[in-house]
Amino acid sequence: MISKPLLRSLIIWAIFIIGMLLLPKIFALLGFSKGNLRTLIQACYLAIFAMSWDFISGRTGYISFGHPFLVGIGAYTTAILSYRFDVPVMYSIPIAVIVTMIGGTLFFLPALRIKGSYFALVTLAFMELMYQLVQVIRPDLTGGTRGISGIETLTRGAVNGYYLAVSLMLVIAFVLWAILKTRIGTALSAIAMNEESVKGSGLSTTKLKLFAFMVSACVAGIGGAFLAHYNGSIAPRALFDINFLFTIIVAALIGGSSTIIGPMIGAFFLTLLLEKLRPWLPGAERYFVYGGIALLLYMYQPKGLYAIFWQVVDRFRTRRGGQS
Amino acid sequence: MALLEVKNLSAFYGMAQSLHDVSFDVNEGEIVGIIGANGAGKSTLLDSIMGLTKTTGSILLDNEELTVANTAKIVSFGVGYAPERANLFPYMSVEDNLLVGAYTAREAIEQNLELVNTLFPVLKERRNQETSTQSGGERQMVSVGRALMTNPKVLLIDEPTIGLAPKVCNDIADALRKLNKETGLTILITEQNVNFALTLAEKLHVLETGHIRMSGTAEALAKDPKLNEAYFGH
Amino acid sequence: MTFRTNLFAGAVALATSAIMATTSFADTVKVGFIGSLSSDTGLSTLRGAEIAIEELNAAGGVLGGKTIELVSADTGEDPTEGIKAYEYLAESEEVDFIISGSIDDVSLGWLPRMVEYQIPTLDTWTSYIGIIDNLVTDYDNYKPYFMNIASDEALATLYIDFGKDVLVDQMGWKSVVILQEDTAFGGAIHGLVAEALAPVAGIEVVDTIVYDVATVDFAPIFSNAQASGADFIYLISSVNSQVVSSQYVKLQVPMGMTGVNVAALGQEYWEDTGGAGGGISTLSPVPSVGFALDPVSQAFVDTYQAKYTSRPKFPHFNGFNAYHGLKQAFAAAEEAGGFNNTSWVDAMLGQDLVLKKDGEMWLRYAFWKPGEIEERTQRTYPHNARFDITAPYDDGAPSMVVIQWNEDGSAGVVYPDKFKTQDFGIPSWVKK
Amino acid sequence: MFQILIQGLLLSGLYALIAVGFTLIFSVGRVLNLAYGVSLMVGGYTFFYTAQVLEMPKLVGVLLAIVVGAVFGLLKYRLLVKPLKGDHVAIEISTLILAVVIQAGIILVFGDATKILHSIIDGVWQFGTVSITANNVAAALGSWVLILGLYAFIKKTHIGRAMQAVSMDQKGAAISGVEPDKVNAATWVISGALGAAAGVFFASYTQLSPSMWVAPLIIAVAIVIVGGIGSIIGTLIVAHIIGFMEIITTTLFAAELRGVFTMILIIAVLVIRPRGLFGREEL
Repeated sequence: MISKPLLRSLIIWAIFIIGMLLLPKIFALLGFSKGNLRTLIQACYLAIFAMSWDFISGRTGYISFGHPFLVGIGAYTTAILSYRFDVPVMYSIPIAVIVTMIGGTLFFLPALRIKGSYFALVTLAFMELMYQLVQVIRPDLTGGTRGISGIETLTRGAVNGYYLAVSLMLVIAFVLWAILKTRIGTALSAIAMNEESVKGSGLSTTKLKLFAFMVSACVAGIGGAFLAHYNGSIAPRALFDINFLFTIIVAALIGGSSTIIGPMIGAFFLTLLLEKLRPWLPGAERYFVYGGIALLLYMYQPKGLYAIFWQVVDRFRTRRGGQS
Repeated sequence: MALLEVKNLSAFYGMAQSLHDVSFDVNEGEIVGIIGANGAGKSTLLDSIMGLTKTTGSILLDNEELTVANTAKIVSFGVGYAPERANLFPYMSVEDNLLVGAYTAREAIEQNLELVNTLFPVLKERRNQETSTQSGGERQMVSVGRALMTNPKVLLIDEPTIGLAPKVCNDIADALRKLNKETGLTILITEQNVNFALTLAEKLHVLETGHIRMSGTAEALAKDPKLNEAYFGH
Repeated sequence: MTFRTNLFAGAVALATSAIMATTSFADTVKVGFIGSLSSDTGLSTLRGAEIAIEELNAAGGVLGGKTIELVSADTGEDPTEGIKAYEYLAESEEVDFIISGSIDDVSLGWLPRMVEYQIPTLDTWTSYIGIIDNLVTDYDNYKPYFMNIASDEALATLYIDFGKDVLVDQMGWKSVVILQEDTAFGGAIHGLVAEALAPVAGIEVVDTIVYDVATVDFAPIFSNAQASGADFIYLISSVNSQVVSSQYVKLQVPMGMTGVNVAALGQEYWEDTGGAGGGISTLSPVPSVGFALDPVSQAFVDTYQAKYTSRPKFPHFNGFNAYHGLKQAFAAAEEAGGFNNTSWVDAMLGQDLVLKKDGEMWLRYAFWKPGEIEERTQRTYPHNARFDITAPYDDGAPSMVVIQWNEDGSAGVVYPDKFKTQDFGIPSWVKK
Repeated sequence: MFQILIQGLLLSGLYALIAVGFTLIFSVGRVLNLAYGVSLMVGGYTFFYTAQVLEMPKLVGVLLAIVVGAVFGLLKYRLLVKPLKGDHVAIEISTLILAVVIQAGIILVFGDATKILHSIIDGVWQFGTVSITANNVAAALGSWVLILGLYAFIKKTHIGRAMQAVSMDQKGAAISGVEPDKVNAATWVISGALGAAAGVFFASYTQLSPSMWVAPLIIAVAIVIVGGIGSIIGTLIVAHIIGFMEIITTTLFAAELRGVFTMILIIAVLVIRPRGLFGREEL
């Protein structure tokens, strides 16, 4: 028997999924150009990374400043395998995801002992290390500073690319949501609140954290690998970069951390904001305004757009309630 | 004349109320004791006077309202505080700990330092030692000393004897008595150790789950059967 | 309340703009610019294109009276932003032709998009041979791509000659220590120098020091270079080149130094280094700093300087490439009847702009055809700028020239002889 | 050997100065100021603008840079840190966003071209294969003076002791009459000023560019992680460990591995001894 709130969630999910899948049709009806879909594709990938980040940092409170490290491992592994060694994509992507999960375990080791700001710093060090190593070690494989271009693409055209990206995003979102509906989800949130109390309740926090890191790494790896095959090119500056890190974290936070929908809202908001500023502010002003808006929004409401949305809804509801 | 007046004080931690309409006065030159069991609200009461909790009601020092000021201001008005856990600065020397206490009373440093050194001669010997390496009794002395360095009109001391050997307790009691007698400093002290409180304080208030249940002079309360029942009976 | 109102207004504005963006007018031709809108190199390309477009429009338009409209998309020199910028130009703006002032990894980032959209694209800045290699291996997919600057490979050949004629014969230098940045560019140039310059010119490579591009302090590196006992330093630097060159000057390293130094390519180099850049010499694409100009290019510079007062006050080489290249692209379009067919590629390959100075051939803008083998390097350079490196430089422009900054802030061409305005020298603090 | 010694000392002095302002905030306020690198950038660009564009005396440039750095520190505290009320994660994230915003702002104002600063002090000496510039000697000496000055300030003044007090026990500080808010503000001001001074020196070593905030932030992070929170002396020692490690790697092994060792050191220290080599959590 499905409980009532669960049923309601499922219905919202269904509407959301159908809406996202119909978007190209709606765009076509409204006469929007395909360029808008391209923007949405980038937003979908960003949403995947933001969800991955949020699964560690938003849930367990272990702030990761090295997420590009995980995304980069996924992207580089599949790119090197398919471009340099002609491994078919159907093998190279799963291998990339597994390698990323191994990378996630590496990430996990310091988390056994350190917390808070220290953890954030060590993950930042991981990213920096990777940035330097990729350029130095075996540039014949990684392409050095220039990266690799001409990676096999999975789809052609904006519409196909959109369906692939949005399906990927929705499946990941749904799976993460389902995981969090179980007992594990509750325990994960408890880690963020008070790790000691979770220990006291007899659950293994080490196992729980490892699980969260593996899931997060898996999602980052999937996103990174598919993005490499969508963009067709990778470069260290595009992946192991503090600006990329900034975008991922801000997407999750601006949307609404420790929710599933929040990182998606944030990713779409940020990507569309940056892209729609282009015609008016073509140059560096764009990043200035974009960053400024992100900062103000975050200062104004650290819980994100999702919380603002509910505030507005609640205000509307109470006002209506008051009148009737 | 009342130096410190607490009127209808209630304190809150989040949603929970931990003090209920507490009122009492402390006159100039008196030692007043607050006794109560663990969790009765003694520390909360002193924290509240220092502006460290959310409160309603009124606290007057020399007719100056304290509840509108922040902790640092309250200190500069003349309330010195030696909290239960001492809250010392563990990696600073004894002397530096004392000097931090003089942050708002820089003009009186030498005189107050002299006072602390005569009250607790051991601190003078150990002035370069980090407090993290000191014994509990010495830490308690540094805590009281630091409060004295703020040049207080009234000194609040929270359970100075907790976890200390009887000999050290006596030393501290002697020092406080001497302090009160020689400088006329007003002291408000909380205690779980009723005997200790009875030997030190002139007036006592009994705190139970955030309410004042009994008040009176030490002599009167020492004879009170209810107090005897609560603290000495079984 | 106001917050929501603003949000709504914003949404309306966005929607309107999205609809507007799709409405293009039939009597215009759209040119897209992709590159950094805040770097000197990016702006050089953009402004070169702007001037060419103004001139074409003023002369009555193109393709039967259509006006050219320029749309620009900033990459911020970020590869991911470059991909988005290319998508924006291709799908939101639906441009007919793209001119690029991108750096290597940004161009490599959007190249798969060019392959997908097949929009004729002209690169004016990146000189990465790996991009030309794409045309060699996958011509059909990459053929809308042109690069009108000689690629890395070409510069080595010029450098071998420079080494023989100047470094060995004139300066009497016999041994070199190579200072190479740890990048793909550094590695590639190092290979060329070690395998070509050294054996052909007879210079012994005593040591190679590879350094990390984020290096803060070059003192120990220069000490090692001095300790190697070599006659001079060969520097290969494309990232943060200002740092290594200014430290060479500030430390007054007592050895001659030449090489590839990307920072020293623009006129702003002197201002940006605050004068800490005298004595630095580098290979430069043409027209370089200190390069005497032919009348056509000079006219372009005059227009440029009348029109723009902000940085860069003098166009970088890629500004010239954009100006001449855009005109060639439209000439090809006139010939082919538009941009969107293979005949444009053929027509573009047929473009051959010869610029003369004092009756002599001075610069040449033309492209290598697929399959055409360059004699000296024995390889093909499809759609890459045609350069001439066979003596005595009489049927084309040089691939590059060598320039040197003097300690008084002036700069001149030191090699090859035909374009030379001054002699190669060593800084005053270096003992002969 | 002489070469390693002298070059190591010069570079380490600079690194120590870079790290010390960052340590200060981390120790007193317990937050990571990810916009710390921006303080250096702001200082560097202020010096560049006054000394090199307006051609005012260099000393004026240095002083103005320090003032602007201090004001920038105060603004960061009042506008970002204080409203976020000690939420560490929020402060870390918002300082990161701020850094990216200011990077864009610098590009807007100065363009993204790299700029080289004049030597603050001219002059160069040659000893065999070792060149030493007066500028770098001044930078190293300046670092020492500033660090020792800071050390004396923290140990010997009321406000300095109050900063230590806040870092060790907030409640203890408050009941001693110290207003943590004012002390925190002072810490941000001092950190901003130190950062700006370090920025002038750092930029005179290397370059000015809109992305220059990342490298010193990484250096500061490395030194603070390896050294551990709170110890100015520890910061000084680790700055020398990292500085000398870089010089030794560059001179004796392979120059391209310069940064790699530092990152490996960070990760190793954090995994083996999370408190850092000298850390005790307090200033």
